[in-house]
Amino acid sequence: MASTITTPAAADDRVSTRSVGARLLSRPEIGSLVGAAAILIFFAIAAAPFRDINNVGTILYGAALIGVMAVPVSLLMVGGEFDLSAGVAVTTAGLTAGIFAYQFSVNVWLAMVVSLALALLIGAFNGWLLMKTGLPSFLVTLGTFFILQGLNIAVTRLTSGAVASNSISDMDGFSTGHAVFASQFKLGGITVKIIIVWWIVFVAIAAWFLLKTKIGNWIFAVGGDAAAARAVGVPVKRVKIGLFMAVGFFAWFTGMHLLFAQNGVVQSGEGVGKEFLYIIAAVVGGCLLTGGYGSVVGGAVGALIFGMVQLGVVYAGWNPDWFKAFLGVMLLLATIVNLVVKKKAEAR
Amino acid sequence: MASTITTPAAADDRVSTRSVGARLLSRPEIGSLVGAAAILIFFAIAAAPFRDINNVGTILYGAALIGVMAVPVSLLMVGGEFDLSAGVAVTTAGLTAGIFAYQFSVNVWLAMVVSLALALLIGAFNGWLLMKTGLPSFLVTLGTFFILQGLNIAVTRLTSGAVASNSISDMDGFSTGHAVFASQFKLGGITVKIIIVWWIVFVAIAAWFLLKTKIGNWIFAVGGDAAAARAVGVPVKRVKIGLFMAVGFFAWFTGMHLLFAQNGVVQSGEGVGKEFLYIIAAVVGGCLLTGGYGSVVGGAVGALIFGMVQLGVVYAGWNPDWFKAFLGVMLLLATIVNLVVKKKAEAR
Amino acid sequence: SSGGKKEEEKASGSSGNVATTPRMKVALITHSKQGDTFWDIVRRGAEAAAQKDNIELQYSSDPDGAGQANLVQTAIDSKVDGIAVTLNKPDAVIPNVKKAVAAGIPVTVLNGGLDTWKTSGAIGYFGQDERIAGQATGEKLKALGAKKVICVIHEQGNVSLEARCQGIKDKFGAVENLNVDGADQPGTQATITSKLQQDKGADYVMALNAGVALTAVQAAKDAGSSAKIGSFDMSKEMAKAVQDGTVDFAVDQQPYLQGYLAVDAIWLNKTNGDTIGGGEATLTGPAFIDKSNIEAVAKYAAAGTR
Amino acid sequence: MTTTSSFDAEAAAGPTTPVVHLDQVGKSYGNVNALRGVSLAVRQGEITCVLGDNGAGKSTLIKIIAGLHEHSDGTLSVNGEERRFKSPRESLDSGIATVYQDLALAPLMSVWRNFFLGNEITKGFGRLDIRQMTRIAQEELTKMGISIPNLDQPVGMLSGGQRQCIAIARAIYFGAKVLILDEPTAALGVKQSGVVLKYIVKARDAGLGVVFITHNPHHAYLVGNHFVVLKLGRVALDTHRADITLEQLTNEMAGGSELEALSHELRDIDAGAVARPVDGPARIQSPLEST
Amino acid sequence: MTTTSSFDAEAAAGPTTPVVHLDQVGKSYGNVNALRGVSLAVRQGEITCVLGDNGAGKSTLIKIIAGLHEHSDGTLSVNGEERRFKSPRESLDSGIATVYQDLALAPLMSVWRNFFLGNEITKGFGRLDIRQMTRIAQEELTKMGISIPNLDQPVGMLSGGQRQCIAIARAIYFGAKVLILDEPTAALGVKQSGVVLKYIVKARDAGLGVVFITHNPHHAYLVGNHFVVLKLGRVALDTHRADITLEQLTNEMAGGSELEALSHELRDIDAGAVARPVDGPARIQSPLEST
Ligand SMILES: Nc1ncnc2c1ncn2[C@@H]1O[C@H](COP(=O)(O)OP(=O)(O)OP(=O)(O)O)[C@@H](O)[C@H]1O
Ligand SMILES: Nc1ncnc2c1ncn2[C@@H]1O[C@H](COP(=O)(O)OP(=O)(O)OP(=O)(O)O)[C@@H](O)[C@H]1O
Ligand SMILES: [Mg+2]
Ligand SMILES: [Mg+2]
Repeated sequence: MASTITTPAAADDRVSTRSVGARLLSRPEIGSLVGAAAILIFFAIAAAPFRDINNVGTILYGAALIGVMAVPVSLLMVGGEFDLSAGVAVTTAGLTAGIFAYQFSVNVWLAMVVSLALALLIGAFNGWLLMKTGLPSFLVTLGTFFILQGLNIAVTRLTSGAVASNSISDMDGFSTGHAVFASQFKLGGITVKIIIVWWIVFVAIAAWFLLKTKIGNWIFAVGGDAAAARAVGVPVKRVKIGLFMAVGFFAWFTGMHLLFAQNGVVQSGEGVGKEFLYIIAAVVGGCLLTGGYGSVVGGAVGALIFGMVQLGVVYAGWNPDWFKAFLGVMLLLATIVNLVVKKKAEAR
Repeated sequence: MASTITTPAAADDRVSTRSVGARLLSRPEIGSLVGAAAILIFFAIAAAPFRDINNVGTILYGAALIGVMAVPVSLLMVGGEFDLSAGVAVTTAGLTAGIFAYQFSVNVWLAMVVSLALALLIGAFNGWLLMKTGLPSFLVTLGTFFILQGLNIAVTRLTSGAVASNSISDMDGFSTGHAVFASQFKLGGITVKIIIVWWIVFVAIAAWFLLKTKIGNWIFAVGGDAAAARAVGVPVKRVKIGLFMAVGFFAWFTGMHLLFAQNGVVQSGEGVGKEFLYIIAAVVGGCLLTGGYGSVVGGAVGALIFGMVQLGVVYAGWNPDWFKAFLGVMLLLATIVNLVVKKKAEAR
Repeated sequence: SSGGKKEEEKASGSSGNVATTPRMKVALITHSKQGDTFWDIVRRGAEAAAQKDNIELQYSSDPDGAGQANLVQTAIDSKVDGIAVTLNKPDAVIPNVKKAVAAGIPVTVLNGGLDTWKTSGAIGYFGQDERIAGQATGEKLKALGAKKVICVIHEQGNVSLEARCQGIKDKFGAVENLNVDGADQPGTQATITSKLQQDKGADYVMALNAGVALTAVQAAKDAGSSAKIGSFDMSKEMAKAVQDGTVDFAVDQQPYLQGYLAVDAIWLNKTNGDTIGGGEATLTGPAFIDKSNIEAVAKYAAAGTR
Repeated sequence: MTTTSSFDAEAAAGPTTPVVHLDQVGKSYGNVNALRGVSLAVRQGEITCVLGDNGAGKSTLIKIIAGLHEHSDGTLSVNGEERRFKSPRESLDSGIATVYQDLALAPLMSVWRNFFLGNEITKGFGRLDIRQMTRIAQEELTKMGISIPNLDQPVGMLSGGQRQCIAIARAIYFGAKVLILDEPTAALGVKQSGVVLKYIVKARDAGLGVVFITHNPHHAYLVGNHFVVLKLGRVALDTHRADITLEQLTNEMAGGSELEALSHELRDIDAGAVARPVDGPARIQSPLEST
Repeated sequence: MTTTSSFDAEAAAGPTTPVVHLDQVGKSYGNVNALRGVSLAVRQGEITCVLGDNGAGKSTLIKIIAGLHEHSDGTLSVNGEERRFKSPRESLDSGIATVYQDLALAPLMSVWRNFFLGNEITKGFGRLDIRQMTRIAQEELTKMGISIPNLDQPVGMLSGGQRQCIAIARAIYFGAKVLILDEPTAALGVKQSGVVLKYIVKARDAGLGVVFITHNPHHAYLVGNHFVVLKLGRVALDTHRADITLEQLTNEMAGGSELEALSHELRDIDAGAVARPVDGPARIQSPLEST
């Protein structure tokens, strides 16, 4: 019987080089970017006002309202956790500032600091309880969700006697707060709300933070395999608590926008259900629900897709009864485009 | 240097025997059972009407409205997936039967069969799309959720001209349908709605099915590690599609209950948000969100906890402003009790 | 610091006499979501009546039909002396209302259920006919010279809201509905803005509650549209907006009255055998409030009772 | 490369016919070509050892036979019939049982449930015969010489070797015509390894075709009839036991002369001596660096 | 058992002092007592081999030293000071680096991110020095003799041996005073195993204390100074290299006479012969059954 011995090449020649394009395509957010482009083109054809450059401001505003919170929610999801209380925490932050300023007749900025402290505390509590009990974050934050939702209404009614906080629009510090959180300016023909600028800044910082810093590396690790991360010395608890506090910070920021954009009044029942929009943005943008994979830019693109679809249906003037059905089909299409792109990228 | 060689016992003497109690305690649903007992005792003390045996029927009915759907949702969660469209699918099923019977003036039972076919089809579609695209079930069923929500309203308005379906209470087959899905009877002093009986039957069958049959074994496997399950020859796709179809079946059943309990009329906007109650019931009952672990009985107990808290607060006559806050605290307490019990059980 | 609570405390309320009839328990069960201003005013009216009549009021709500029905059952279980209930989802709730009536509990209906309350065996109805209110609004819009109206529905699938828009359409014609999420003000704002950008011909936005109306004002500004805003329902901020002229008019159905009468009717029935309305519906609206008559209403709105 | 032609000739003249036959099979993961032009024959009553460096493509090769991945090029035939497995089920149904390197166990499921996963014993209506399954699993594991206190324990709590044993016992119990083992002895103790090797020989004697992947040339040489060495995704050696010695085989596996130097060096080190500890941590040089 | 007393005497007289010292340590998982009364000393400049059957408790033992689990009984001291590690960070900060049997890699993260996880190189403000980390990871892996085409690849896509090498290279690179390796050579090829063994010796020569867990008595005897055999959670043997031969050690590991019989049997089997294939699948008997 014959035996054949061949000497193989010493170097590993199995890897064909990948084009720059192919490498770009394998980034988590690229799929959703292509999905966003598809939606953009679709509505640009289907809806005339969508093409009007002056309306870009409206669309971006719709996206930014979800997008700002999608930033920490994406980070949190990469870190392997959920926060169901994120939506009502926004309202809690807004109410706290409004009620505190009104009840104690203090400068609005002081009330904002108090509100920030509370928002961070809520985040820290979520994170601490999660790590302490080892319960899934779904349950822990569900508890906080209900508690905050209840407190929002109960405390507002106790203090203002109604279900909305009293207006603080005539109080000291309101106008400066308004300038920072809810002003707008003209750029060419476009009216740009300042929250859009903030959103872009936040996305840039958070994306850099996730990919290029040590703690960003830890976030990937605690989401991908918390046991492994712990074994190599990553402070899993502190990272997770920090992530929840980041959600708290952004909830505060969004809450301040609401407070100042709505003339100093916050409705206590708002925010319920918003948490899912944030999660949807993150998932559409390519974050894995199970953690360890995703990107901040993806979350932003997810918010953009959601915002475009939501307003695009209105711009197209379609029968509003079908609105949700359109929304569903569009979302499915966007994510399927996302998927196709990813598969293509992997095959190269 | 001395070396010591000892001959160890040949048999493995490291395992101390566990008492029957300890072994019982390690079942996934026991923790939630203890939580449920704690809530029961709490409200029995705090709310007088809660103690009245005659009111058991009301509480169980509140639980059954969530509990019936919690059965397949628990199974699905053990199988590693979510279904966000489960809530609106119930409405879709009810509407389909109502609209079909009315529009074509056919026997209600025929319309029910059509509705069942549609409900199963929706489940199959969810499962098929999931397996085909490899997208997370969160996204796929989110798409279906929006689509169904839109269709419910749009089609109802197209056919009935209003946002509720036309009543079919005077049509052939309504009374027998009512007897099967929405009748009630007296048992001692308690008025028992028949859906409670169905619920118990479903829980028993599904629990047996999950623990004692081949397919039940496969459900655990596809949820625990789909890749491993596939490697040993489990038909992962068929199991998952089957699970989504089970959700479809129970959505149909719940939809029929609503149809017959509400005098043959279904509101097209209902059902939104219910999907989370089902998921909450399953998670409170000890199912792992990540799949592979959980029980049907646990899901039922989760629904019971939720139902008890919801009505207990009303029976106690507490200020409804605080309702959600109570609910949150109760849920957290129930799950923490659950956890403590589990830890105790493991330490024995 | 200016404004704030100190400013408000300069004006304060008063309290009236309390009835000496035996203590009663009455349940008010609505289909409202939590944190809604309209329902807050309803509840306030009911509480005022309860206080006056020495009644313990138990308020509960569930937007889900089957859930609301079960709340009626819990009220029966709790052996209340009367039930005030909304019948916006009549087919779901009426069976249990009938049970309550059969158990000898007087029931009043408020806000929704104009067509069905009699079949339920209730002793009275307090609310407006939404379709008629819509039609009246349609007439008013015609009189104001509107050309194209956007009717903003803040809860898709809600019967009353749909009826209002339908009523406007009956009398006015050029009406387009727009769905928004009432629990999301900024999102609502963006959606209305985009609608106004899309439909340049729209010159009136009809909001169906006060919060949406105020948001629509901002949205029209954002869209650079000259569309005017009309609204249903009152609130403190709404009164101010009508005064300022940013909102053209509001259709008031007097929710305070609905809550008040629904509870008071039970008390009168229990203590004196009365039935308000004499077996017919008692309409609490519509009343149009605009610049001409706002002064009379504004101070009550500020107190949260209008 | 002359592998294929010699291979065909061998197949024609050989004492047994190949149950599984791979011809010029290739497999790429995206831009990594993990296998290229690999031919292999698995015969009944023969043990085929697949050897090779880390990352050479051994696991990829057996995953193709097991139906876990589809091959990109070439053909795979079972019993002379060309096949393209869409799922492991099809491979299993052709009588091929596999022990995967990553074991394919569901960590949260109990030992007996894992053992019978996909091959449950039922008593009609799909009802599980739990008593019997527990008994068999216990027996089979005892035969392998490991003791697992409680078969209801989730597999995730077991030690690495215990898990390995479950995967092997399962494949052996259900193996019908072909048994594939991917580094089965890697995590095993001396005794358990011995048992597994004996099992492999017994399986061969019972007429099964066996594919045995290992990094241990001693193990391979002890039981193998036929050796295939993979290097960077290609077949570098394909020979019968009669034509090679243990030393040659080891050489082939480890890349020849390099290893020689290494093992000499290792032998030079006096392991008995205890070095003077230096103060604080010191940088460790690579053994491959010039020392 | 006289282990402890002899041990204390030894510690007093020994040439080096123990860096890590376990005294009568026990650990139970629920109702499983995985370790009972285990004493062990890890000295600088010495290689301590921990041997034993599957499930004997080796991994449990090192997890205690690594800070992954807390012990239930007994004491653990590092540099003479009693410690109770609450987290692996504390153990790492005491200069103890560990290669876990399950590797502790995040599958979705790239190779270089895993390599430096928890020990990232930064250039101020927590900014990662990606270029340098990629370079070092590449160098260290090349030194181990494995080639990974693309360091940006997620670890989950690598072969078993490639993953093992990353875990080892990382521990060696960051190891300061004590290096613990749990079956590091299990998934490795001959060449890579040789490299790892040499690394272990080099680490010892650099003054580190090494704990080496393996199932391969040849590997153990080649490099070990000190052997501890665990059986069912207890220390069954604790001896110095000078006092034991390879045969004795193998005997101790495998449970004595049993193995003898086994290896004889195996040698009796003529692996070269090809058996007549029987028709259809046949039941395979356990090698432990009477044949
Ligand atoms: N988390 C856990 N929960 C319960 N039991 C456990 C757990 N981890 C390990 N065990 C049990 O403890 C015993 C010792 O396990 P350990 O992993 O230490 O063995 P080992 O000596 O490393 O074995 P191997 O050589 O197979 O890796 C085993 O019986 C195992 O089943
Ligand atoms: N899913 C995958 N995606 C991309 N590359 C992969 C994938 N699986 C394996 N590879 C690559 O293919 C090559 C061969 O891997 P394989 O697992 O077959 O090696 P192996 O010979 O089994 O190695 P070991 O002895 O270490 O187990 C490796 O370079 C590996 O990185
Ligand atoms: Mg391999
Ligand atoms: Mg181990």
